[in-house]
Amino acid sequence: MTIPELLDGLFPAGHAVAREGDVLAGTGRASAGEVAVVGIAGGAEVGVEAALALAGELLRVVREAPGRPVLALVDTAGQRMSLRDELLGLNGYLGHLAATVELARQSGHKVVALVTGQAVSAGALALGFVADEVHALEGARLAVMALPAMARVTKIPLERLERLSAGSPVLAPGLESFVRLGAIASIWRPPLAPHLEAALARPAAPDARAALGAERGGRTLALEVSRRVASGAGALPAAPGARRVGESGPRRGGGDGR
Amino acid sequence: MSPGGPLVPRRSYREASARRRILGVLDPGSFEERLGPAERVTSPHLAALDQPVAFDDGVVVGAGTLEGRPVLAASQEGAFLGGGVGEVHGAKLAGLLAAALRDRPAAVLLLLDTGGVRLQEANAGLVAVSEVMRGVLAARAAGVPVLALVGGGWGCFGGMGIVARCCDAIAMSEEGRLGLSGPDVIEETRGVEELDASDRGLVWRTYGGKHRWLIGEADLLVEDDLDAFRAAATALLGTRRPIDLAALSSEHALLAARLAEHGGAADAAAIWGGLGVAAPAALPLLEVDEFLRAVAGARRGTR
Amino acid sequence: MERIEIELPSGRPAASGGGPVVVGVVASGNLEVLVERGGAPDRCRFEVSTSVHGFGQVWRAVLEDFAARRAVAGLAFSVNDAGATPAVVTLRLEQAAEEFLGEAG
Amino acid sequence: MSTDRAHAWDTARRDRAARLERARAVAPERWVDPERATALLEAILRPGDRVCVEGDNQKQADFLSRALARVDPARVHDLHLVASVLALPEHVELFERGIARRLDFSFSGPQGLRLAQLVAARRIEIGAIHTYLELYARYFVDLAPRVALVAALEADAEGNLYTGPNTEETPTVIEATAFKDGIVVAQVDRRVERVPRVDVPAGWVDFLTVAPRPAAIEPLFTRDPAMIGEIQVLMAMMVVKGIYAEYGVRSLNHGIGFDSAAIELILPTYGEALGLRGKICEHWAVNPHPTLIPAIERGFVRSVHAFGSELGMEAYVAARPDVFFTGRDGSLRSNRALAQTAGLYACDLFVGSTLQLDLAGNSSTATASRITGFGGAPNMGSDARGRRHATPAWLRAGREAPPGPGGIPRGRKLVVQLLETFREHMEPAFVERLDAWDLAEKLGWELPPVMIYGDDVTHVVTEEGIANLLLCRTDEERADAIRGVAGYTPVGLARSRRAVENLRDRGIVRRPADLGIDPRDATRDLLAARSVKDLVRWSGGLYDPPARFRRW
Repeated sequence: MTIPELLDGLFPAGHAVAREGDVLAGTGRASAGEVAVVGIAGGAEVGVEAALALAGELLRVVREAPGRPVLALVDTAGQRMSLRDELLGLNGYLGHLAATVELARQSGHKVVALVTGQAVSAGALALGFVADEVHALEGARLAVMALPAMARVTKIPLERLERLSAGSPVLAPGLESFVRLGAIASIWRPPLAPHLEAALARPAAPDARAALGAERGGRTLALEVSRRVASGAGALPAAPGARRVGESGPRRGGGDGR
Repeated sequence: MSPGGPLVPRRSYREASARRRILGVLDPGSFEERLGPAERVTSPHLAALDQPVAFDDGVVVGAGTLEGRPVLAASQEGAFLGGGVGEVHGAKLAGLLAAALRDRPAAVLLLLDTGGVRLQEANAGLVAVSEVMRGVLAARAAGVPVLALVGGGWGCFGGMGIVARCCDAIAMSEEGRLGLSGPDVIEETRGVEELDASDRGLVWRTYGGKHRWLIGEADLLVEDDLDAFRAAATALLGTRRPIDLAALSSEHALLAARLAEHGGAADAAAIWGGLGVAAPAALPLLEVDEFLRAVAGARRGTR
Repeated sequence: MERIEIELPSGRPAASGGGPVVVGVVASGNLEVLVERGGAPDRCRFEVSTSVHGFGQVWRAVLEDFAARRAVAGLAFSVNDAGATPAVVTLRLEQAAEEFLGEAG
Repeated sequence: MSTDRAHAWDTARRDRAARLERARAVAPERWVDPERATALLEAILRPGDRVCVEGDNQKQADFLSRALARVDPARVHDLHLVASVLALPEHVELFERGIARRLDFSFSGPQGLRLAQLVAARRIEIGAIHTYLELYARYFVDLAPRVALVAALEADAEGNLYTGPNTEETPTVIEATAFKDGIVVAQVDRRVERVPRVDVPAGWVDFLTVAPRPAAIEPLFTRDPAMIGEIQVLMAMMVVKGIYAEYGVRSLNHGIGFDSAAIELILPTYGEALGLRGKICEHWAVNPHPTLIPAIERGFVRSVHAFGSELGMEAYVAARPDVFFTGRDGSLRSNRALAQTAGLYACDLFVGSTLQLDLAGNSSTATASRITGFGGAPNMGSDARGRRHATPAWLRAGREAPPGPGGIPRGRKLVVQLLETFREHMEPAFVERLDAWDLAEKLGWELPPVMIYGDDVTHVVTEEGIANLLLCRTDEERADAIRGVAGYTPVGLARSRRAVENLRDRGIVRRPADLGIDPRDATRDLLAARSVKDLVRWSGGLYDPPARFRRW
């Protein structure tokens, strides 16, 4: 689906969304009024420029269009991996982007994210995964990392990872996994406009993804663990002055960042 | 005979375990752990990969006091699976942040030591990191400061590198590193020409505390010492970075200026030179106090 | 993972010890030991989970020596091991017992 | 008896002249364009020549090695390579391409696996794996090189060489070649007006070329204190208290393991607390280990003679001439042959690690698939039977050893093997039979490559304790003593508890508790430096570690 086709489907009443590089910004017309559209397109890698542009657009919406709901379109292959982006502090730019999403939320903007193509790792985190609701188009491709790369980093043989990931929403890349984990609230199939209208109509609510993941059987522990910690249960008095706790030198382990 | 060096070794924060760090940062005897190791809430996803579990899933969370003020705190164990965030690990962090909304402590302290998402349970980890991110932002929006301490052996990378910058403030040692894509990942995907991960001088110039502090990514630069981190956490207790249009607009201006001024820099030393530091090549070797004197006035930052 | 469970006779410790204690970390070549009260008053209990297979005999020998050397009856030791050598295992068990029982143990 | 008047007594000299004549077409001057280095070698080499390629375990004549690897095998083949260290891929390439066929060497480190494969495929004939001193000695007896390819830091127009801190074995190789009518080719990093000091006079060098890149030097002796674990600290405590203090060891050599680095790092803390400053560890035959800095700064170390230098230590060494041997230019003077001799004859003690130790105390780093050879350990880890000067440590060791014939008093070198009972991945370090036997059988060698022979070893130290082999009187006792510190390895588990307790009563086996050491005190807090940055701090900023060791 091309971007114009997508926008036509979401906003049959009209839209004016400009694409500059890989960044989308503009408005669409829904039945309840104007919707601000921001997004990353074309499966682009998110670097400092894109992160800053998206944050700038969100700040503009908050400043100039109080209360206007926001639709965040996500199609990214992940963060841009380069020395330059790291030197400049790409994590800081993305943290700023996430904070602007929060500002929008706090300022009364409903924020709906829609994964339209790829959503890989950190590229998707700061825009899509901090929205009030996250949905995905049918056929969207979500992943942390491709399995061969994961095999290299974790030093677990690829065949084994492939075998284990077959039935495991926790390991297997793909939309279905993220639906079961509760990360994706629903899959949107054409006609798209009714999905969007319904999402915009729902009042914003606290993060319910852990509950959704438990309900769908994708995450069996997250909700319970989080609740137990939040309620202060399971307190263990620490040993006073614990000393000589064994440590080891730094070693290579798993992680999406290192 | 010249006494020559630090005969009494400092209590290195970097070398300490997650547990020793949290006990060392909080008031002695004040820490009450939640869902501690004896509860044995471990990762259900590791056995299939023949990976050993940890009784606390690599993160210590609970409540305590700092200079008598109630705080919630979490401490990641970088030595266990690179401090990676999995389902349980992430849920403990998310639960702690949820508790902050109710308990309204003086601050939430995040002692971060992590490579990001735990790849052994990748999808659940990614979702958990995003939940932690929302949790941090929600706590801040509710008026509870969230402070990040970065000084562990793994540094703070991946999605958790973004989480750190969603906090009100970051205290960092030079040894602690902060970034999104770590050096190994960049070398692996883009090749050694882009970044030679074995060039540790380059790695620390890029990700280390001094650079992060100079460009305004970190708020306090401290020695690699448990007491120094405790003092930093105490000093940051009152720090708030409100999530409002004014604050985010000035942050935006800072980031835009950084990109405009240093977007063409090929190395951190060039950025330091651009910031007006007289002898940028000498910075890495300076102790924190000497460093702060040498770069006085050069730091960019909104705070 | 390989699991080893074993109960061994041991001496009664002088101190009774406090709440659960954990020492060590699960990192390559290292292990964590969790000590709690548990088991019969004249025996100690070990539950080991290790990523290195085929060393059950070595574990048994290490644990037997430890239970014979240290008075740790009435205690339960749970171990998550990531390939620690017997030297490191012994050291962690000693540290764990000391931390649980205090210097008197 | 008649003399053959027609016999020529200067064939080698005439052969040398003929080669130099042939080289003139390629290299009219002694300074040769680096691009013509291969052509030069083709001109001066003949099939079957014995060639020495300088490869110390640090400095490598890497440019000339590459040039040699590019010669036409039709013109230059079946060379006999003599080299102390075979570390570069180009060295192995010589054999793969048929340029060289026979090899006499000491150490192969990183190329150990390929070397074993080539030997198995009969592409290399190995004469012998030597100790360093043994190989150098043979350069002057039956292995004098026809051509030597060496590396120096600088040379002046005339050809005087400055080898700088990493002099290592350059003078030895050149001596053996130049004075037996061989040809010496040197690669230098820089051509200068005037060298800071003349390490090799121009008259001993035939050709020089400026290498496009500085000669490769490996920081082999840098051990990051961050990687030292508690068990290594424990073993270091036992060595300091149970051996150094006990015997009053004043002169010594250390291996390059993390365990011996741990010893160096607890001298200013644990050693000082025991009141040992000025009583032990004063004179060293050792490279400038960065982990030695705190002990130097605290006044433990009075002198260091070095085999080679260590990257990053240049300024520190230059600023401590009372401790190190330095030239008039201020920089370190190292000399591998002399330091090996010093380690063999003038040191009371050697401490080193190994991969495997058998019940007789024989040690080896060879595995069935790898030919690693020996570093400096075998020379320094052997009793110098020719030694005549007495020191308290040497005499005491001699008194503990079984008496010699006729009861003549005689001392003994202390040779300490320091090893954890299990290596990484639970590989037992104690074995009934060394893998070296399998390697020798596989390759048809007469001698299994033993690094240190059991009859030279005086002490075995593990995390479990110290076995004093000097005090053992029978082979059975030695085996029991070794089993007594072999922990939970199959060798250790096969011990007789009663035999071990008997040895403990006699002080042959000593546990940490017997030495007054509580293993729980063995923490990293005892390390005077816990990071490379701490070492820089100790050095007052003079130590400049290579990038890979930085965390700043």
